[in-house]
Parts: sequence; structure tokens; C-alpha cells
Amino acid sequence: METLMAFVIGVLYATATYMMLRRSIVKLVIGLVLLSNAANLLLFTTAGMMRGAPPLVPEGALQPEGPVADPLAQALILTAIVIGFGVLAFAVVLIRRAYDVVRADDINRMKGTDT
Amino acid sequence: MNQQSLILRTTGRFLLPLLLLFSLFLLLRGHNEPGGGFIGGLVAAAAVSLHLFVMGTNAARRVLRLTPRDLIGWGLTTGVLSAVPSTLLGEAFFTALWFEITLPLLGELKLGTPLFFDLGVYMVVVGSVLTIVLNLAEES
Amino acid sequence: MPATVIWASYALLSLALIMAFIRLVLGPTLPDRVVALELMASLTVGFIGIYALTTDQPAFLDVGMVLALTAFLAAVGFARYLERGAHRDDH
Amino acid sequence: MITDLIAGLFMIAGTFLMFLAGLGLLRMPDLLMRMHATTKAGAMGIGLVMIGVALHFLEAGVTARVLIIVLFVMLTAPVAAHTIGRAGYFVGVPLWEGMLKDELKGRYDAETHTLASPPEHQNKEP
Amino acid sequence: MTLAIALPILIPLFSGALSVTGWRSRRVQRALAVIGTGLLLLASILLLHAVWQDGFVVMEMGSWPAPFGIVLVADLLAAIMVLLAAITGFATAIYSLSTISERHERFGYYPLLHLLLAGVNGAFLTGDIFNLYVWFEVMLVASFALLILGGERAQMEGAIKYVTLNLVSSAIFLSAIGLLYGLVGTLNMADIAAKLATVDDTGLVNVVAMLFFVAFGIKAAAFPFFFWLPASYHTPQVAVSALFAGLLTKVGVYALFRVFTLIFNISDSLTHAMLVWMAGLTMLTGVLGAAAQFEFRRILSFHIISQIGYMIMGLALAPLSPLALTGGIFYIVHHIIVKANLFLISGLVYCLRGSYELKHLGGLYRDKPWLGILFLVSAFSLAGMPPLSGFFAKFIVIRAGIEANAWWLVATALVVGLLTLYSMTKIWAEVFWKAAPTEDNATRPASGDLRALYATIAALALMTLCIGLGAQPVFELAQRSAEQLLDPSRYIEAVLGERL
Amino acid sequence: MLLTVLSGFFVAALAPLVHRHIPPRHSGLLFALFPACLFFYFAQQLPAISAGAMLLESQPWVAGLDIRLSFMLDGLSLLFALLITGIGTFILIYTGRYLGDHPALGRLYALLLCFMASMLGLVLSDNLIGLFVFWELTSITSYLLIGFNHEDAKTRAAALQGFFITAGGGLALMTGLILLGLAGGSFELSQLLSEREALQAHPLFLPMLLLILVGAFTKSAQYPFHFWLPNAMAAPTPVSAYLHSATMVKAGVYLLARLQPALGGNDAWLWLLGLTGAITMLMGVYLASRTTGIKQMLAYSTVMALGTLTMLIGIGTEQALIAAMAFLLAHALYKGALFMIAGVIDFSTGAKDFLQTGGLARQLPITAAAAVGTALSLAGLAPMFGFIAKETMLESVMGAPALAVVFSVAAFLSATLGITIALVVGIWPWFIRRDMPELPTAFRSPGPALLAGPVVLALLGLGFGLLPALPEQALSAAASAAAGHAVVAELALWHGVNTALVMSIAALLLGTLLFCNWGRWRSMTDAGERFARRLGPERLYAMGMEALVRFSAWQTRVLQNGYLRYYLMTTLGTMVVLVMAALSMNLSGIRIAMDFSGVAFYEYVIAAVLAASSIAAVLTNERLGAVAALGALGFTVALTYVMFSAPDLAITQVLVETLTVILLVLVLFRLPGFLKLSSRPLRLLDALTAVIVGGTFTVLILAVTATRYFPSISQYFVEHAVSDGFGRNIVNVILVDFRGLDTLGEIAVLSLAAIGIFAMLKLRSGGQE
Amino acid sequence: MNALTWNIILALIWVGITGDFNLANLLIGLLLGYAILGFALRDQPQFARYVGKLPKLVWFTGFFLRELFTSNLRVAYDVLTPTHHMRPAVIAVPLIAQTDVEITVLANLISLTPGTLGLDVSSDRKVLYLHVMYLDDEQDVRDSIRRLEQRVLDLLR
Ligand code: NA
Ligand code: NA
Repeated sequence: METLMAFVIGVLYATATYMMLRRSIVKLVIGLVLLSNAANLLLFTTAGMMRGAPPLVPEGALQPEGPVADPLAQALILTAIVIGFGVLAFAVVLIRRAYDVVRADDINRMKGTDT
Repeated sequence: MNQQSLILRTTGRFLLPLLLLFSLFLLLRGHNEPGGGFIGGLVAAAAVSLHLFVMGTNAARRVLRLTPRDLIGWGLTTGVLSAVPSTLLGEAFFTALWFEITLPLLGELKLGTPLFFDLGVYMVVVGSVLTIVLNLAEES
Repeated sequence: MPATVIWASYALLSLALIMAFIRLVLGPTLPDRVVALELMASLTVGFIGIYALTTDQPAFLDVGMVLALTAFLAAVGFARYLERGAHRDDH
Repeated sequence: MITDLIAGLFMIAGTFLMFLAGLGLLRMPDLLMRMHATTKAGAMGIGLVMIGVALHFLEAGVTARVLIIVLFVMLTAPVAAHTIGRAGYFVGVPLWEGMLKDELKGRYDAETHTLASPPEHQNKEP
Repeated sequence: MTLAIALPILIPLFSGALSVTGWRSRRVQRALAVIGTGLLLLASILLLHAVWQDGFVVMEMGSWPAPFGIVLVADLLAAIMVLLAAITGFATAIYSLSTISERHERFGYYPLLHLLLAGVNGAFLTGDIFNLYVWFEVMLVASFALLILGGERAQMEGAIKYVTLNLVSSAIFLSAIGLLYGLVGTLNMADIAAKLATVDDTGLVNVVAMLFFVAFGIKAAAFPFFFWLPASYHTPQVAVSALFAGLLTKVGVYALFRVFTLIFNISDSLTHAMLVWMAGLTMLTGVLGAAAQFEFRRILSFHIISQIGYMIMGLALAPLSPLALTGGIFYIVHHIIVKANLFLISGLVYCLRGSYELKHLGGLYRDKPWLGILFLVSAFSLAGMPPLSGFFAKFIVIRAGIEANAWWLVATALVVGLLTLYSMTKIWAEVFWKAAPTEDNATRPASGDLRALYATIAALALMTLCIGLGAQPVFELAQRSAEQLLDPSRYIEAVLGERL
Repeated sequence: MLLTVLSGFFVAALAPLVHRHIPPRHSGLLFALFPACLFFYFAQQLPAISAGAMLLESQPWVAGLDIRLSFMLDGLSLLFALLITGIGTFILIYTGRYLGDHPALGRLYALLLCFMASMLGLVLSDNLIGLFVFWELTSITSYLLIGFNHEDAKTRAAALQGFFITAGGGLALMTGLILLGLAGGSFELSQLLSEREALQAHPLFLPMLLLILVGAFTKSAQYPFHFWLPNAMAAPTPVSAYLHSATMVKAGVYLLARLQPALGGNDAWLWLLGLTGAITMLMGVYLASRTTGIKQMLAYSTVMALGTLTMLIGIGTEQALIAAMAFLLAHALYKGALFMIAGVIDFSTGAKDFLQTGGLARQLPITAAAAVGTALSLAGLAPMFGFIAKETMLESVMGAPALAVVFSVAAFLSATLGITIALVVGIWPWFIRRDMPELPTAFRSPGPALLAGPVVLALLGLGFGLLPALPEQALSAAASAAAGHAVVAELALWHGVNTALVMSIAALLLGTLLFCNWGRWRSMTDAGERFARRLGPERLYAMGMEALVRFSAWQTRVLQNGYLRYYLMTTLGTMVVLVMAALSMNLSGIRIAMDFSGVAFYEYVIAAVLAASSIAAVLTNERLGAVAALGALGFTVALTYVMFSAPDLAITQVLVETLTVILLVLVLFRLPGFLKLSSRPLRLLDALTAVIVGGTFTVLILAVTATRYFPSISQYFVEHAVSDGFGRNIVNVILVDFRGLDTLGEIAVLSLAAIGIFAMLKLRSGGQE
Repeated sequence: MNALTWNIILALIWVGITGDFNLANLLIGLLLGYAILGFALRDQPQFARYVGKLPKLVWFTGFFLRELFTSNLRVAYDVLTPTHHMRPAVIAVPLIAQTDVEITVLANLISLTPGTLGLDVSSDRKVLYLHVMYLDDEQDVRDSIRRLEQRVLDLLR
């Protein structure tokens, strides 16, 4: 499954890259969403994927019966998802405000501060 | 400015408490089953967001009573404070303290600073998401 | 549970998922896509049910619970967008 | 064993309904008809699959969760459908040309977002 | 006093939390700004003292044993960085009291400031690679918010680039962590290093190292990843600019120092070549960028980049000459203080004259000779003029470069030093020497009481002077901290102890 | 000695404060007491030093870097210290009167004293880096002093030019000194001087020498770096007199003389120094002879003197070194005096150009007398000390171990033109009467404070000429230090008729002839001037600076062009290149395994829909369509999490997805639709980039999953979650307990995002809140 | 006090008595409480109505499931067969239901049944607009809607 996911994640990185290279700020944000999903899935995949064994301990037991999926990776991804959401929310509102002040969706028109 | 449909409004009125209850449920069981402060907080935030869509921002603010920003402050404070008590006993920061209490109906209950911490997480998530959604909605 | 039943269930759901996705891509209008998205949410719940059953892990049902309760929020959001008369770029 | 067989039946039925929902979504000619396919078949499908799940596990905890899922779906699916349908109609998505009649046509007020009832019902007490 | 290690994170977090809670009261916020950063300063001094005594201070958060829980580790470098953050934070807080408008104060300026410091300190102190990511994000989002506070068009335009490129950096960082975790199965940096040491062919690790390199390179604003910095650093409130200029990029540099001494093989030919090229081109492009600017803060912004190049040069040459790493660390110490101060001075100039454009400024040497002297001290220090801190920083790096026979880098560093001088004298000539262009500009009254600003600037300038005149203790500190970095086994042992 | 240097800085710091409380006419005298005291202190050391003693003292500074505050007093440093303090005394007296009414006089004192302390530090330092520190301090003070009249744009430009060139040389010098220290095994001059063989055998000897020479040449205005010096005449006259003729510009010469024992005595040294010195000497005197600005002419003649000194040190014979020391002293005396005289002319009449002057002897008789005396010395005529110096110089160039003819011819030409300029200086303003416009300003009497310096220095020039034994001791000691062994200078006014004297007389005749045709000489050489203006070193410098600004502007336009697209492209492109390079260099350690076994068909479907929805988000040209595609992506990702045992992740993903959609919907409400903004080729290029980036990550994941060095530590959490964390949801126990710190940071991120958004939405530029 | 509240209190007491706090036990408690209420307080109208609701609910559920099943079959047939048989229309159905809850429950139930979809309620709450997929006989459709409405009102009032 990791092999398959490697390709899927590659597609995600590719689409994220393509979207971020557009001139529209909205596409930029969509690219960021794709990127963050790609990174999360990458972490999920490289940690090793296991079917049907959620990292939960049955009631009354001290440990799960068999091997379970990597709980550490899951905790990390959960953290990353939430962080990604916070950051994304910020970016979304930022483009909105940027549009308000620049009155254009075109990133190429937002270059007044560089040189 | 209530232009929302009657059907949505009515269902929304019913769904709000249901979702809030569900969020508390997710928060409380999170230590043992899927759930926890994040998930619970997100559900609660979704609940208020729904209310916002259905009944408008003012109604949503009324539901909350306190501004979501205060919730952030309290949540963060709770989170930081739950890391501290152990140091009074000479342990490292964040060391969990557990104590058992016996409640009349619920029986033995294990409470600890991690749960307290999860509560802080819950508050921050609710506060943050709602700060974002409410202000954004008032904007548009 | 007979393997064929499970296989068939997965197959049906997979086909449904593909079709829903095609509709999501084809549109042609935004509401069409939203409907497709809603169906994808439902199909996800279906997948979760079967998966919980085949793996004997009821914990996954919790995901379905959350999904069932919150997925429609997206639809409400889209509807709000449409009814506010915002700029539309569909046909 | 028997319950498992019944559970399997429910599952097949449920997933079949969901398959139908997908097919309907793809094949139906306009938005409203597509929604017919998805809302109900989807909701029903989930219900059936979930009953199958409950039968398979036969545990109170699982049954409770299944019930909650079904309840939530029944609660939210029609509302979602209604919301989208209304919005779609409101913004004027094109409807199938084979429609027999449309009594709603022209009754939405785009400014005030109010919906008038047909004149013949307006003064009638229910 | 191991508790001191968590305080630099918890104090600003707590001040930030209280500051959010006391959102409505300006007085509470302002008091918290001073008390919080003041306590932070105390805590960081305590920490440095403890580290100086013991070599390493380690705390296993939650008492979970390393490598399973998150450890906080302070070696000398980390403790130095924390102290610098505290100094900059305290100075900025004091400075902010009289420069930040009530409008900004009422929209979360102080909570953002506290949480930014928490993020920065967290990044310095953590011994866990994923936790480092988390603190980077804290710092990043805080900086996003501080950057746009005010909502000016320029702020928005700058922020788009700042946010996007930094998010790309974060994504690359996270991906790199994922790959590394897949390879080694652990997150504790000491544990990673210890485990990698037992692997025969770590070829793939060298590849993953490239991703870390790019991620941190972006944060550090090194060539060719620096674009976001000149696009944005001149747009926010000047106190914010100063804090950013002093601290933020240095967190990226710190991360490079940390992972490329502890985890990755810096002697790998590709890594070495890359760092060398990066150092040289960063220095050069940064300083040339500044030469083309005619706005106070833009000039300073581009110089941040070129100075980052010197620090990376220290890292790049570390395998060839241990002195280089010492130089890099000395450079960081010097730079944070001086660069922050220069931004603060630009802000004071703005208070006096109402502009950052060189062509609208002038006449300040005649009117405010003391300000002129304070500027000169900082500016000449930045340009590496003796006997100020910058001279020793540059001297060490260049001497190390000579010892390492890195002639091109040395030549570049020298030329860049000269061009830095060019920019600094440009500012000096235009802002201070030149007569004020028009009367109305020159007579614009200073807004409010500027004594706190002068005091802050003078204190930092004095620090620069002291680091120069009393360079020996700072050098010794940098040297010992470089020694620690160059011998990762000590770090590993401090963290993992007998578990090894 | 540390005390003498530091006290200088201390007095400098006090000067502005003290100055405020004393009338300006007395302040100069008061501050002059300080260098006067130092002068006597150093004078007291003379007997011991000339007896061959060497005073050393040392304080640690930055021990780890071999930087020490160590000082050495030998003949060479003593001679310089005497000049610095002696002339400094007169300069301070002079300044008090000359700029008595200037509002910034206090600052000027501070800078002058600061400079003096730095200069003393420079010549007394035993430590190479300490020397360099003081060296740079003299550059800085010089910069600030040249720019004293800073509201004039030309002055600022001149100050920058001088600073830039000397500081640039300083950087080369620093490198050279570090090399020297490393090669010689010590940074103490007193030890290095005995390491001659080791140093000259060092493989990096030549680069080291060149770097040091660049430093010395820039500071001492050697060709082609000479042009900053005449421009530095924008400084007030006392500054020019002190820094730009008597002391600072001699720092380079000092350094050369100082290092001569260690680095000299080889062909490279002789050729580099000798030829540079000779060219500089000729260029200086030639340019001096054709300028009419008073201070400019003096400045060019200083260039000539500096060239002469360099040439002599390059020749490096005992005699040449004696000549150098004698010439140094003579020059300091007459040039210091002449500058002060130029200042008097300016002060009294406002004239800054010879052509504005004439017949001033009547109004300024004492000045005129002093001018004649010093001009004689400049011309190298008896009985002034300048004569002795020149004769020794001529003799020593003829005795050069190589290139003697070249040096001799150069020296002769220089002497000839030297006569001409001396005649201009000594005769033109005073005795030539012409039809002249009014003097620029009303006449002011100079008074004793302005005249003390010129008169005393002129008299000293005369006195040393008549009694050469007086300075002999000091000069011998200095020459000994420069030679590295004991040298005895025997100076006499009359050496009998020798080649040198013949050359002098010939030069006198030719020079006088030239003076009589001064105007024609100037117009004759205009062509050269025109050429220099087009392609001379100064022009090259200006072009270089212009090119720098233009290049940097171009570079910034190219690199920092404002296009986010390009920034991203560069960033990601670099990343890909680095990863690919690392991959190709580490092929041995990398395995890639393609393993599709065990993948169920529905997993393929989910994966395909996941990938397809991301592509759909790209391909759609509706914003909300893209958002819907993101929704689909979210559900399939959640399904992936479910299928691979991560219920908590799936729940979070679903919730976050929903909230993201809500957020996007709320925001997109106000934004316009997608426009196709880029051209087709650009889109193709981007697509190619995207595919490469994606492919890179695919390869990385494949490699990592196939390589895995160690199992994860997560088994620990599985084992301890219930027993020590008291929770059965291991993920949650990790989040709130095992890795609570992560979570704390995470909620901080959320809070920050919320605060930021709140501020962004509510705090508008200029508008209401 | 409300009958439902009583029932819940009884259930909680049951849980407390048995000391076994889980969902299943609570359900048992609820059922037992319901039976006890129906037995003990059947003479009070308030409780009688409450107790009467359960059979009604069961009966209604059965009815609704049957509707659901048959109409689903019809839609399924139509979706599966290559030709379309639908005769769609939007019709306005006058409402008897008055309260928000009544209208909403009705509309939602209509929407859940295949073949009909509640679009919106007029702002004066007088009519419900429906999208109907098979308008073969309009009156038939209207009648079945009315039947459903009646049952809903029965259950709710
Ligand atoms: Na900086
Ligand atoms: Na229906």
C-alpha cells in the first residue's frame, strides 16, 4: 500500500505545486490545502500503514491484543492537521484582505513591497 | 435578517444542543475512545457555526454568552496551568497528576491533569475556530 | 460473513464513489457538485460501516457518527454562498 | 451464523442502494432529480448497512452507535437536500425540459429572500 | 536548577495566555508586557548560568523517559539564543510601550509578542524534531499576525509572500520529518543521531538532509530562499521589524546549526559544497540588494540576509576549522543585538521625522548628535568596524576561513564587509549628515515621550560596545558552545544518559 | 603606553563637555596641553630607546584569538609618537582659533583627540590585530573629520571616498595580517620581526605581502589609490594638516617600515614598493605642479612625499631607511606648517586658490616668512632640513640594489617639479603682484594662535637643517627599527660636491625655469588631465561605484522581482536539484521497492479518487468547484485514515475539512472568479515543474519505505498508555500526556491564528475598528 | 412535571439502584419506567397521552418504512433501466401543519421518501413546495402527502 500511496502523494505534491504557481490568490490557497494534505499523508505513509488495528486498548486490558497501527505517527499527524487548519485559516483571511486592499485577485499585482 | 428557510431553522434549533452534547461526549471519552479535546472542540465549533448560518451572527454570539476570544484566553491559561502543578512536587513540567474521586452516581472516577489539559485544548479550539468564523461571517 | 458479500459490498460502494466523483467533476452547476459531495460523505459512512464490520473494530463507527452529524454543514455553507448572490462562475 | 447472514443481506441491500444513488446521481438529467437519487438512497443505504453492522456485532455499545448514526443521517440528509435544492432553485439552475409543471417558478423574491405562496392559497385558511 | 529550562517557554506562554484573558484592559497588557519579558530575561540568565555550570540542562517533559517523551535540552548555544531572545524581547517590549498605538494594542499586539517569544524559545530549547516543527509554527503564525497588524496595503502584499514561502518551508520541514521518522522511527534528536551513528550506509539520510536544508534555509532567509524577507520586513510596526530582524531568521540559522552538527553529516561533500555556496551567495546577494535600496528599513532588511551568510559560512567551514563555528555563533550573538537596534533606531528616526525614505530625511546629526552616535556605533558594528562587536564576529569568521583555506569565501566576506560599510555610510550621510530636505519635515515634532526609546537604543548600543571591548567572555562562550556542537556525543549522552 | 592611548580616548570623550564651559580661544590651548604632556613623556624615553632599549607591555584582550593590548616602543614608534603628539599640540592650538566660532567645535576636538589616540595606538601596538583595530579607528575618525562640513554634498562624497578606499584596503590588510600572524606563529610584532626566514619561505608569502601592501598603499595614498587624498581637503584645514599630511597618511609608511625587517629584503618587496613609490612620487608631484588650489597642491605634494617614502623603504638599504626617516621628519615639519599657512591665507583672506592671491607679504609678514622657510625645505634647499633629507634620498636611490637608474631618474624629475611647486608656494601668494579681483572676504588678522604652529615648525626645519645632530638620535633609532638592526645616521648639511648635489642643482635650474612658465606648463599638460578625467583611477573608481549601484539595482530587479511564482519556482527548483544531486551521489545506500501486494481493489479506487480530486481541483475553472473537489479530497483522505487504522485522524480530517469548506465559502463570497492569467507555455512549464516536484517526493517515499533502518519507538506508547497514562485511546494519551508540549504549542498556533484573523478583519488601515 | 422527565428520572434511579452505569442498562431503565408509568398513572390524561405515543410511533415507523421501501424500488427501477420514466414537476401543497416543528418534520419525512423532495415552505407558511418525480396522477400524490401529514400531526399533537 505504501507504494501506491507514494504515487498518490506525488500527485498531491504536484497538484499543490502547480496551484501555487498560479497567479490567482485563490488558487494559491487551494495549493496550500493540497500541500498540507500531502505532507500529512506522507507522514502517515512513511510511518507504515496497517489495516484494521486502531491504536486503542480494549476495555479492561493493559495493552492491545495484537500489533496496532503506529499511534505516534497518528498523534503527529493530528497535530499537523490542526496546525495546518489554523495556518490555512490565516492564509485564507489574508488573501481576502489582500484582495480588499489591492482589488485584484492577481498575485502579480502584489509586488509593491519587493524592490 | 433571517432569510433562512423555516425547515433549516427548525432543524438547526434542534441540532445545536445535540451537537453540543455530542461534543462534550467526545471530549469526555477522548481519553479512552476516539475523541478528545480537539475533536470535541471542533464539533462544538461546528455546532455554533451551524447556528450562525441558520440564525445569524448575533444569535450565535448569544449562544456563546462570552466572546470566543475569552475562551481562547481561558483555554490557554488552563493548558499552561495544567503543566505546572507537578513541579510543586518536584517533578518535571507536564508530569501528570492523577487522583481518584468517588462520585455518588458515577462511582470511581480517575481524574488527572491531562484531562484538565484536554479541557484547555477544547476551550482553545472552540474559541479560536469561533473567533475566526464569527468575525468572518460578520464581515461578509 | 461470506467473502463474496464483502467483496460485492465494496465493489458497489467503489462504483458509487467513482460515479459520485464523476458527477462532482462534471457538475455542471455548483449545486450538482455539492450534491455529489454529499453523496461522497454518505458513501464514506457506508465504507466505514463495512470496514468496521470486516475488521471487527467498532471504533471506526465513531468516525461515521461524526461524519453523519457534520457533513451536511458543508452543504449549508455552499447554500448560503449561493443564496447570498455571490459571484458565480458556474454555468 | 444466521444473524451474520442477515447482516450480509442488509449490507448488500444497503450498498446496492448506495450504488443506485451513485448511478442516479450520474444519470439523472437535472439537479432536483439527482437529489432524489442521492438523498434517499444514500440515507436508506446507510441505514441498511448500519443495521447489518449492528446485527454483526450484537453489542449494546455498537447498536447504540449505529442507532445514533442512523438518527443523525435521517436528521441531516433531508435538511441538506432541502437546503441545496432550495438554493439551486433560487439561483436558477436549469431544470429538465421534460418537467410537467412548475408552481414555484417566479415566486422567489431575490431581494427579500421571501417565497410567496400561490395566489389560490394565499387567502385560504388551512 | 533544571526548572529554568522550561521557564523560557512557559513564562511567555503564560503571559500570552493572561494577556489574551485580559484583552480589554490596556493597562494589564502593558504591565504584562514588561513583567513577562522581564521575568523571561531573568529566567534566561538563570538558564545560561545553569548551563555554564553543568554543560547541559535536560528536562524530560512529563517525566517520560527520553527518547519517548519530549525532552528540553539546553546546551550553551540554546541558552545563548534564549538569552538573546529575552534581551530582544525585553527591549522590544519597552520600546513598544511608547511606539505601539492604542489601536494596535487593542488588537492583540502584546499577546502576539509573548507567544512569538514562546515559539522562538521553544524552538531553541526542544530536543525533539517534531516539537521543533510545532514551535516553528507557533513562531510563524505569531509573526504572520504581527506582520499584518495594521492592515496597510504594503503589509498585505508583503505578507502574501512571507506567508506562502514560509508555509512551503513548513510543509517541506514536515515532509522531511515524516521521511526521517520513517527511516529511524524516533523523533528525539539525540536518539536519531545515536541511531544513525550505527547505520552503515546512511546515503538516504543525506538525501533527506537536503529537505531539512531547504526548509531551514527558507526560514533563515539564505540564498536562494530569501525572497520573502525583503518583501515584508519593512512593512510592520518598527518594533515588530526589530524583533523579526533580530530573532526570526536566526531561528532558522539555529536549526541549521543544530541538525547539521547533531544529526546530519556536515562533512558530506555535497552538504559542504552546498553550505559553502549558500554562504557566499547569501552574503553577496544580500549586500548587493541593500546597495540598491534607498529606504531605511529596506536597506537593513537586505543586510539581514547578507549577515546570515556569515553565520552559514561559520557552519560551512566547521569541519575544516572549529574556529569557524565559534565565529558563526559569535556572529549570531552580535548580529541579533545590532540588527534589532538598527531597526529600533530607524523607528526613532521615523518618530522624529515621519519617514523611512532617505531622500526625505536629513539633518539629524545637527539636531540629535547623540542619536547619531548611537547609530554610528550600531552601524559600524554591523559593518565590522573595530572595536565593536561586529569586528570580532567578522574577524573570527575570516580567520577561520583563512585557516580553512576557503579563499573565495574569505574574499567574498571581505568584499561584503566593505559593501556593508557602503550602505551604512549611505544611511549615515543621508539621514544624519545631509541637511534636512525641507523645513516642514525637519520641524515635525516628536510624538510623545521618547525617553524610553532612547534608553532602549542606548542600552543595546552599549551592549554592542561591551561585546566588542569585552569580547573575551563572549568569545569563550561561543567557543565552548562550538565545542559542544562539534562533539555530538556529549549532547547524546546528556539526553539519553545511561540508556545508551 | 596603554595608559597614554586610553587617556587619549578618555580626554576625547570629555572634550565636548569641557569645551562647553570654556571660551573657544582658550579651549584650544587647554586641550593642547594634553598632547604636549604626552610629547614630553615620549621625549623622555628617547635616550633609552636610542641606546637600543625596547619598551614592551602587554594586556590580554581576546586571549582566545591572540588579540592583545600589547605595546612596543622602539625607535620607529617613538619617532612617530613624537610627531603625532608634537604636531598635534600645535594643531589643537591652531584649531581653537581657526574654528573658534564653529558650533560643532567641541565635537571636532573630540574627534581630533580620538584620532590622536588611535594614531598613537597604531604606532605603539605590538599586536597585529591591535594595530589593525587602531588602524581602522584612524580611518573612521578620518571619515568623520573629512565630513566635518557635512551639509555640503561634495564633502560627504569626499569623506566617503576616502573612507571607502582606506577601509577597503583595511580589509585586505586584515587578511594579510592574519596570514602573517598564522605564518609567523605569533601575532606579536616583537616576535614576528625575528621570523624573517620562516615568513619569506612560507608558501603564502606573496599573497600575504600583496594584501598587506594593499592596506598600506590605500592608507598612504599610493598610486592608483592616491586620488582620495586631494579630495579629503574638504576637511577643515587643521584636519588636513594633521591627518592628511603629517600623521594618518603616514600610517601606511609606518607599517611598511615596521615590517621591512620581516618582509623586506627580497625582489618582490623592492619591485612592488620601489616602483609603486616612484610612480606615486611622480604622479603626486606632477599633479601638484599643475593645480592651482592651495590645499590641493599641498595634498598632491603630500602624495609625492608618500611615494618617496614608500620607494625608499622599498629600496630598503640602510641609507635608504635613514633617508626615509629624515624625509619623514622633514615632510612632517614643512607640510604641517604649509597647511597651517594655507589655513591662515584662507582665514585672513578667504582665498583657497593661488590665483586668488598675490602680494600678501605686506599684510601677513610673519606668515610669509614662515612660508618662505618651509618652501625652502619643500624645495630641498639649504639650509633647511629638507635639503639634508633630499640629498640623502638622492644618494640612496642611486645606491639601490636594483632599478637604481629608474629610481634616480624618477627622483630627479620629482625634485625638479618639487622646486617648481615650492616656488609657487613660497613666492606666488606673497610677492607676486598682479591685477586681482578683491579678496574673497575682508581681511582678518591671524593672531598668535594661528601663527605659532607654522613659525615653530619652520624654525624647527631650519634648526634641524643647521644642526642635524639634533634629530640624529631619534632618526637613527627609527632607522634601526626599520632596518631590523642598529643603524647610525650621520647627517650633515654639506657632503661635498657629489652626484646628488649636481642633480639638485640641475633640478633647481630646471624647476625655476618651469616656475617661470607655470601657466604654460599647466595648459601644456591639460591633455593628460583630460585623459585622466576619462580613464584615470578616480574615474575608474567612480565608474566602479556607479556600476556597483547599477549592478545591485539590476540584481535586485532580477532576484527580488516581486513575482511570487518565480520565488516559488526558485525555491522548489533548488529543492529538487539538491535532492536529485544527493540521490545521485548516494546511490549505493538507496533501495526502491515497488510493492503493490495486498492492496484491495477498493483501496485502489479510494486512492485513485483521492488523486483525481486533487487533479480536479487543479483543472476546474470555478473556484467553488475547486472547493468541492477539496471536499472530495478530504473525504477520501479521511477514508484512507479509516482504512489504515486511524479513527481519530479520520474524525479530525472530516471536521477540519468541513470547517475549511465553510471558511472558504465565507471568504470566496467576496472574491472574483478564476481568470486564466498565464499563457499556455507558462502553464506547461509549471506543469512540468509540478510533475518533477511530485516525482521527487514519490521517489523519496518509495526509498524510505523500502529502506527503514529502525522500527518506531511507538511500541513504548502502546505498552504504557493504559498502565501509566490511564487512557485506552493511545493517540489521545500521546496528545495530552506523552507529548503534551506539542499540543500546548498547537493550541498556541490556533490561538494565534484566531487573534491574527481577528486583528486582520477588525483593524483596518486608517479606518475604524 | 412532564411525563418524559418522569420517565428519565425513573430510568436514572434504575441505573442508580442497579449500580451498573451503561447505555444498555439505561435503555432497560427507560423501558421499565415507561411500563411503570403506563401502568400506574394511566388515569391521568397527561401521562396517558405520553404512554399512547409509543404504539403510535411504532406504527408510524412501520408505515414510513413501507413507504420508503416501495418508493425506493420505483426509483431504483428507473435508475437502472436505460430509459427514463420520470414525469417530474414542482407542485405547491397546502399545509395543515402549523408549528415550525410540524412543518419541518413533515417536510423532512417527505424528503426522505423517494420520489418526493421538499423544496421550501412559502414565507406565509401556507404551502409546501415539492419536487415530485412521478407526477402520473397529481391528485394521487397530493392525497398521499395529505395522509402522511395527518399521521405526523397525529403523532406530534
Ligand atoms: Na537579522
Ligand atoms: Na421523497
